[in-house]
Amino acid sequence: MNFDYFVLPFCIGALILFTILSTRYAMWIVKLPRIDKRKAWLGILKFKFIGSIWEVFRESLLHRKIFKINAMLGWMHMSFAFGWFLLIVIGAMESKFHKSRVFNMPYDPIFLRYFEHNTHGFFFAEGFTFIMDLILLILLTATILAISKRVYSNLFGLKRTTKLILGDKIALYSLWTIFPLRFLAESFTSGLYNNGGFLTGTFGNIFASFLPLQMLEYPFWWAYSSALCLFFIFLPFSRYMHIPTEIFLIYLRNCGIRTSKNHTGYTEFEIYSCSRCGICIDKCQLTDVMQNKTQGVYFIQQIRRNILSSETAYNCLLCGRCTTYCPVGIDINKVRLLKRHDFAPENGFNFNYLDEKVTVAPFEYDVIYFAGCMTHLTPTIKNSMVKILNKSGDRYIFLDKEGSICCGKPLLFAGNEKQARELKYENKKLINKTGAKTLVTSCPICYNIFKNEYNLTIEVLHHSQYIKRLIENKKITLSKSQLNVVYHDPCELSRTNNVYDEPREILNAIANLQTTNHEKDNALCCGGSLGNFVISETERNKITNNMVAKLSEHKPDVIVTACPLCKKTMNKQSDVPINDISELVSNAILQEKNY
Amino acid sequence: MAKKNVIVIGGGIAGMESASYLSAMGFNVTLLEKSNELGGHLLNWERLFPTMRYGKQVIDFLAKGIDFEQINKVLNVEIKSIEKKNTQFCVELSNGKTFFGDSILITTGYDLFDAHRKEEYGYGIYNNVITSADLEKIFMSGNPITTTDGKTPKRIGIVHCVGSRDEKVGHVYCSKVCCVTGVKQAIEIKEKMPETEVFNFYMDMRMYGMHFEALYKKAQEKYGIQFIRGRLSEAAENIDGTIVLKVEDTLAGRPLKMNVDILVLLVGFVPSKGSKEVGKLMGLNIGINGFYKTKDQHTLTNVSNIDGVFFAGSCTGPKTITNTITDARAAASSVASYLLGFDLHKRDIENHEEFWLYDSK
Amino acid sequence: MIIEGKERIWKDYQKDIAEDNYYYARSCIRQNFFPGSEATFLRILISELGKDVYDDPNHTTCTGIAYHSDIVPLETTMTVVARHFALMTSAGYKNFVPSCITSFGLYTEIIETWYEFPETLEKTRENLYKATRREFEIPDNLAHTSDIIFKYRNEIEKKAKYKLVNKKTGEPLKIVEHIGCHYSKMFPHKGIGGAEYPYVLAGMVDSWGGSVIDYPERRHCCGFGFRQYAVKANRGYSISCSKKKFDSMAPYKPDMIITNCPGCPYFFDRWQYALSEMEGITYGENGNGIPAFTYEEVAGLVLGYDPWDLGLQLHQVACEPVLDKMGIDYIPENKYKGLNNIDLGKPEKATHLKFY
Amino acid sequence: MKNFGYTIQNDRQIDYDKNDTKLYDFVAESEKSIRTCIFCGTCSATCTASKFTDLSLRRIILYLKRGLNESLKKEIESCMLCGKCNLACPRGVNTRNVILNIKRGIEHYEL
Repeated sequence: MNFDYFVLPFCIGALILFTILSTRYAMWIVKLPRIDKRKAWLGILKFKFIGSIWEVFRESLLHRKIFKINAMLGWMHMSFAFGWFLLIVIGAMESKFHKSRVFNMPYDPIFLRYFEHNTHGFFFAEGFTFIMDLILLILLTATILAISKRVYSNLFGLKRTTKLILGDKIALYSLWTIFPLRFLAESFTSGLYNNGGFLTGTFGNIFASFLPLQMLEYPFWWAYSSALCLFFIFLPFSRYMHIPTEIFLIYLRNCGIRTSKNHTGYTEFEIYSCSRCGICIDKCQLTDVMQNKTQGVYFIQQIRRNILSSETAYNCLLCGRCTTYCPVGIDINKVRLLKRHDFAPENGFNFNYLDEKVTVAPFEYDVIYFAGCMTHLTPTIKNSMVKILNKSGDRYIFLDKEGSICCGKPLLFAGNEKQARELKYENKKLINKTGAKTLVTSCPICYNIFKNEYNLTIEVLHHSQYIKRLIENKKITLSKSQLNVVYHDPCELSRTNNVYDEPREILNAIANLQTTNHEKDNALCCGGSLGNFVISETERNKITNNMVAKLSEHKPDVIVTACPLCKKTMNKQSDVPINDISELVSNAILQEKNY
Repeated sequence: MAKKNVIVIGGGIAGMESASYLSAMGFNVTLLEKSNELGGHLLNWERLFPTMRYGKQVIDFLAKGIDFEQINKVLNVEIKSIEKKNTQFCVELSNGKTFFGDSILITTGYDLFDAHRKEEYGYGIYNNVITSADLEKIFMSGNPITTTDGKTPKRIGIVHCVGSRDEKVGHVYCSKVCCVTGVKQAIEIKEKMPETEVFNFYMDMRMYGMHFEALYKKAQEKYGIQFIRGRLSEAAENIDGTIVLKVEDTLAGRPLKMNVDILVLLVGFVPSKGSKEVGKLMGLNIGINGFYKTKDQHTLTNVSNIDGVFFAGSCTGPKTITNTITDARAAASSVASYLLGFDLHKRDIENHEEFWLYDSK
Repeated sequence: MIIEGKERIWKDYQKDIAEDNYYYARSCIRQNFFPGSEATFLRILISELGKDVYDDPNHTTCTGIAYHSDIVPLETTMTVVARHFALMTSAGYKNFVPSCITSFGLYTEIIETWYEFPETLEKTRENLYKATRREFEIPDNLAHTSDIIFKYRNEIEKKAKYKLVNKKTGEPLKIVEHIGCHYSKMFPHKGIGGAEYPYVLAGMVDSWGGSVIDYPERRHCCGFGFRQYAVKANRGYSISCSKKKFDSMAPYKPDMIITNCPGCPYFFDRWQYALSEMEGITYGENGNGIPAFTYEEVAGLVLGYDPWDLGLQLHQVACEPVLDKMGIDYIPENKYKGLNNIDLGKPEKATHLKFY
Repeated sequence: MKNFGYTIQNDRQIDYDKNDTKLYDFVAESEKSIRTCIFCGTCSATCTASKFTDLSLRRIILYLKRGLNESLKKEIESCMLCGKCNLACPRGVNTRNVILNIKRGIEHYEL
């Protein structure tokens, strides 16, 4: 049996790592709600892990998402992850072939070169040795890239990233040393025994010419083993915890488990999957306007350390840009919302008055129009929609004409789940009473909650979707103008509900729609968000100013949006006129309708 | 042609700036001042709204003009008589000297309202009731602000419109500077004593000037100064020497009582004693509010009812430092135009009397 | 407190008060509340100071209560007042001295109105003539009776047997002065010392050795107000006003309250009883309450008159502790004996307020 | 205690010294912008809930500043946090955070 005392650090490290990880994961799985546990078990039966393996390969090894953000960064991640993966897999194969035994000691492939000097012959020298050296070379370049990333982070597309904590530093520095040490140890052994591949063999001979390899070989194998030990022990206490955790997260997600409204085991998997890469910092529009550390990564860090402040929980626009770009796919918005429950005031709400005061006469309608609170602050949208609805020929009721019950989303933003339920109940009662089949709303915030949380039996449309349908059904006819317009995607409509195309199709029909660099998933938040409770008016204005400047880059005639809040917010800061899509449509309606 | 002579009566900031400009335009200027120093009220004011500039810097700036132009300053004098013979004015002074001028510019300024007259506020009766001018004196002295028994005040109340907008003391006009002075002084108090609570009691906050509103907002946001809408109706002394204030919190619609350790009265502008005397000596028209009446409210703002006599500064009504300096330069150009024989000040404009404003019918 | 500051103001508010020959107008309610006071005024002026005072039996109400309760119109009131002046004129007097503050205020108001609007004077003359065939002159001098006592405060001090001083400690008594609202609040220049820092009572206290307390609610009304006390349900307003004043003066530990209005001493006195019964609170030392005196009563005490002749037994707040403090000689048993030693009967004992 | 047929009225006066401003201090600590309120009433006029109830944020902030916590407690209950006031406020007061923090303060001090 191959054994030397230097394998001990590695074995101890690996054992500790295994123990910690398995305990943690077990606890988190226990913490999963029953329904999620069921999904996870069923996932095994349904071979959900096959899809998961593909995704793990794609994301955890190849790091496709990071490649999308920056090629250098992706390359570094891929060479580290995939390289190390190959090193392990091929190393294990090599060791198997070498011994022709089914079970090897786990350290065997790691330290193979120290124990086995008989690696001559085609199979090993030209085969495994070559491949292993090649992988090592890749890993060495990855190490160099990783070190240079610390120095030239801009090259990797990272303007800002997180600060390292002690655990991170130890794990990082040990990671940096692992592959150089392996390289040196293997080279020294190769130099001594005159074997090794193109890398270790060559460098072994060079080192042999001027170094006392007899003395150096053994300590370097010790150092290599110790570096691995250090990395393993500190991994659970560092950002590198994301490496194993992400695999589980991917599986659970593939089983259909999602961030729920409470802090569950899944949330634990999510927050430990955060690598603190800092991509969310750059993508966050708050970063430019304030110093507060509130972005996704800091937020998750605070949860991990159990020091989450209400300020951090509430200082977020909930635009969802971080969620879109998160390489591990953490639903940061939802985690943020569930965490707000802990800080939301429990009492001091009383909506009993709604029951007595808000009534609607029951009548058969086709369409309910629900303008929403914000639309009442932008009466031109309201008037345009009324004009469109009148033209449509649909029998409609303007549900909140004389003031409305809030849809409840703002309360959800505040973390007041229970109270929002009361408003939902009241609104639902009104909606059902009308007997309509379609609910049209002008406000994406209302749209989001009506569609996703009301469990309505009727169809919910945003007015852009409704208008699109009216055009298709030829219920309205529009004229095309020569206006050059850009379209701003409202967060609640686009990223949250994937309504991207309808507004664009409408705009293509009535104006010249230009493209910008900030569209669809990459759309910016206007800054007026009801999700953020903390930022000041000045900071909001800065966000708006920044985004309006970006949208006006190509000097459009009009910036079009599909949200009253976006319109109102941008209007304050923009030199270019801001219009809601409904206003444009209302102006484009041809007066004469051909029957 | 011999240089023409201008006599400027009053060495406050209006007098100083107009004297400098008139001299620069080539006239012989004599500047008369009753005290022993130029600068007027500004000498007793430490810092100025809205930027917190030191008043002394403004005086120094104005004095540079006086020094550069080598203006003939006559200090410590009062006017005994002024006579007009043809186009010449003969000014006889209390020191026995006589000056002749081709034109007279009056810059006799204002007096501060005598707070004793608001008996119900207890100025001069209760120890811890002071005026804004007293507070400036404390600021100037560099001494800490204390109650009369030497304690650091925990709470200070500042009352706006003392002697202004008040028929009960016969001054129905707004003194223009008190609101923002109240904000300024509140900030200064907070800067010196961050633990002290400061409350301003106002009828309206008149933040009309550039940056005034910003100063007001800063006072609220940064310094936590509170503004209560309600005019002080009476102040009384408690057994421990603190002052109890009775106001209506007009926004809450309820009377409000509050104890303060020091009460500061923001005293307004009243026509100066000097203006009244000079006005009487020369027969100048006095407006309804007791300030000099200019020939027209909008257009002939520096022109008096006597040919050759002009006004500048707050002798025609309350003005800020900025307004006063601007007005002084405007007056200088009016005087110059007159002396050079132009008739610009004689242009006709339909008369709009101010009386109807004060007629209740 | 800067006393010079007050003196400055007092200097501004002086008034002419006639030397002698007064036409005396009694007060409707004072005769009932504290009848000893008016008698004492006449006794002091006639016997002590040797003045000529005419106490006219034909004199009626000035209608003040009805006028302030909106029952009698101003024109009627003017005519009634004109009748009083006519009585004075026909009696050959020119100096009108009302005992009631409201009357004083009303006379002042009406005379001022006549000056401002001469047509109302003409109309009044006409009305009075039509009604009574009388004619009248506006008084040369109108002064409240407290003005007269103020004027002669130093003469009274010269004849004083007692001072407003705690005999045991030698400390001046701490005295709350309270003027009737209608004395100078309507026409500050018609009151001695004006409205903010009235001096009429403070001057007496100063002269007679006491020390005046200036407490925060000094300016507040006693709560009397005709409409408040006339309707039972409204008396809550009245008692609340008095309570506010008591609460405010309490920290100063006053020995007595001196007043110059018909209603104030009465309500200060009775409300202390009512408050003690309703809420169990008493003011002053040892549950004694704070006695509220009229200025005539205080003057009488200073001059050494028998407290029971002054009518102090009509106060619900016991006067004995103050009499003891001043070292006044009195016979306690005589408190409830009327003229000719008839026993008047003792009032019911209060629950909290001390009773002697 | 005797009943004479009338009662002693409570003073309508706000006695500022007796009023407890801890709730205001609590809110102002975490949401400084509340200090800049000038009581213009824009928030109350635009309020969604004021259509149905007496809710007035202007009055709530005023009561808060005067320490009249009891009076505002009931009134603030009907707020739906819709945020219209936030958009309307000319002084940039972060009204929704003000409201949340008032509620938190009420819980914190068990008012």
